[in-house]
Amino acid sequence: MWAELAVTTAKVVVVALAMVTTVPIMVWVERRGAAFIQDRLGPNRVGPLGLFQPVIDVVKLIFKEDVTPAAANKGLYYLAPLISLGVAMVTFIVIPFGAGHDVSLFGVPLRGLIVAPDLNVGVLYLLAIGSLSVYGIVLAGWSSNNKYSLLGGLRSSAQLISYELAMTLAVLGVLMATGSLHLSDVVARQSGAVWHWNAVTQVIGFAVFLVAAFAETNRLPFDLAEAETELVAGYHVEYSSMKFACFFMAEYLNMATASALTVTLFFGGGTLPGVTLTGWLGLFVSTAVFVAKMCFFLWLFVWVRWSLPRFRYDQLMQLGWKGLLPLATLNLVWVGIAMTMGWLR
Amino acid sequence: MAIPTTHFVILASLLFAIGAGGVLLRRSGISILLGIELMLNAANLTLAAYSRQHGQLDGQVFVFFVMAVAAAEVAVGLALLVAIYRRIQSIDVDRLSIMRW
Amino acid sequence: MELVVFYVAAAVAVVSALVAVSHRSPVVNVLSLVVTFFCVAVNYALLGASFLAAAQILVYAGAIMVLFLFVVMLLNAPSEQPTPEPRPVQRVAGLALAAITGAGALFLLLAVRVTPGVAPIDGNAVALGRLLVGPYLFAFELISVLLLAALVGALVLVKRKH
Amino acid sequence: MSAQYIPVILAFGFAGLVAVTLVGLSWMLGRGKLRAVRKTETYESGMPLLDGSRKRVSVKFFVVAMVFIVFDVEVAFLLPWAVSVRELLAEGNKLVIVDGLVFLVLLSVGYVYLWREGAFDWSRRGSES
Repeated sequence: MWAELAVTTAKVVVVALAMVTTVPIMVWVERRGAAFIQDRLGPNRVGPLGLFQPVIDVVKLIFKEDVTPAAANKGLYYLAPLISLGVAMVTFIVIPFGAGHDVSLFGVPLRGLIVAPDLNVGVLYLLAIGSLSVYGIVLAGWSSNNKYSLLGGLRSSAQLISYELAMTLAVLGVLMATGSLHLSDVVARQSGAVWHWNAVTQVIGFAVFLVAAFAETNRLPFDLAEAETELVAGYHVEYSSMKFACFFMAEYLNMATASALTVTLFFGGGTLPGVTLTGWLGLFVSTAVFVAKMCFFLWLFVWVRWSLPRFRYDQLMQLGWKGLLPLATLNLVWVGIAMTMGWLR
Repeated sequence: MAIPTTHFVILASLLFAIGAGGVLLRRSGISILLGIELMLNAANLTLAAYSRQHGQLDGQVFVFFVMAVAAAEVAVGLALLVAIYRRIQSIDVDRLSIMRW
Repeated sequence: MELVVFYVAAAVAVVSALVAVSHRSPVVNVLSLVVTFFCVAVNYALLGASFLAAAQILVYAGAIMVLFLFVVMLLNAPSEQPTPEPRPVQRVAGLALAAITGAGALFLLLAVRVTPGVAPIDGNAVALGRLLVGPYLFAFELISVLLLAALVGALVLVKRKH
Repeated sequence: MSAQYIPVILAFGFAGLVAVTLVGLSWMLGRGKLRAVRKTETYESGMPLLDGSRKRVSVKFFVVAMVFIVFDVEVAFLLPWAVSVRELLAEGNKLVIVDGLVFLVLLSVGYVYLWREGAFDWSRRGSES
């Protein structure tokens, strides 16, 4: 009982801290990557290659003056960033980051590098809790008592809920092929060969999911929430110091979660086709493979951000409702037919 | 030890009473709809509790259907509120007397 | 252990439900109702209805209450002013209803003590899916008709007349 | 039965702890400095405020949220269906696909109606409120 609790706690802390660590790394990658794409230098003063820049930024943010607008609704104004960060930090517990079903720690079976292996709502937990992130944005926009914030918050939340539908429908296709809500089953079904990956068998679903993931994380080309030229900075205009950093961290955490989810759902998770390893070696290798695949998508987020221009809001909504939604439904129909015909494994 | 079904039913009855109070005593249309949602949830909780009591899943399926009905009700109810607001510039149901003569 | 979780969730649910129906600010009403629904989801989880718990959060907290919040902001609904004239009929009816349910709850508390006799069931998605396409197939299809009607009805109501 | 939720409780606790610590830290360390009144004014790119910020917004947002609710419930209903399809097909119940498709077709009637009514068009004139 206590040993199990200790192992679970350790998993929560290790995985959560690993996810949080991606934030400063991604901030650095993003700034250096942007500089690389735009043919300039980027941060290069603090530490080698400017590696310590994010650390210095965090220290600055913590010591920054904590301004609360006089017109704001105090309670909700403080609650909103907490909701955003909190939601971003609890969603990834159903994602299997690595194998290790035959490994035990202090006599307790590890059951894979996944925080909640038994949760029988599986990925539905992620979708349900993820749908709560709308509140952080709406409340931030409303409680700041600023018309730019309000408009940015409403826009952003309308965008989130629009793309959430397409995303969930794309996930449904994968769940249909798997027959289980557990993400470890989803990974197991894709093991063996590259053409078993859902990215191959459900190309449309994968495309829809990827586009929706960009929109869900509020990244360019869908960062309408903070379209600087029209809305100053969107729903967090009035936020500064660590409260602003909460939104910022939440965005990067969501990006990491979205990448991890894409890898799990469509790219075979931590499995390497043709390779079967067991024990601690299997655990380490599969985790490394998972992280490598994840890095690719994280880089894709950065790459796309600095390559594509922003959508117009009406184009965004039309893409979501008139483009992605029918495509996701089409994918569902395809999976259904393919399964009835026995084309899918 | 499993939690007795009674506990859930008592909680549900409390929530139902609070919701009903909200519906009867508030004048804002939004609050009335919120009260109705609360009452539906209380009923759902009872259904789920008795579903476990009898060891059958049918109660849970019913809860699921009630959720769909609640969603439909909210969509239409709030659309009504928006339409009313356009007409009388208020969502106070006491001021909604255009159907009276 | 489970009992502790239940008591905490129940207490939070009742308090936030009270706030939800009594607070003046509509935004606070909506938010505290979200808390209540979250606690109800915890109750579902305790009852072994794990799928319902997730669906409760997905549908109620993630969708329905967002619509409420949008409407509050859309109409810019002001805080409700204190009632100028008392409403005797409703007040009496409300008190009577509260008394009846309270008495019922008290009766349950004192008289009956039902513990689940049958082995607990697992309300997972596959089991529910089997019921939905099995005995409840007709209701399942009817739900989509209901949703269709709600969609069309709501759109007609908010549409501007030309 | 409830053991599966222990990680969830732990994760919620840890997330809450981290979030509150971060905000609390900057709240404590960021105090005690000069507090100018101008800083706490509502920010509008330095312009003096002309009007309030609580305005009625376009009814479009309501329409989007309303359509979202309906389709979200649709997805919630398709979920148990989708997850059980594999098992049911393995048992030889081929009609299960048709059940789901009928559900989808009925809703796509509503979808087509919305499309033709212009519920997805944000740029159309006269549809704002």
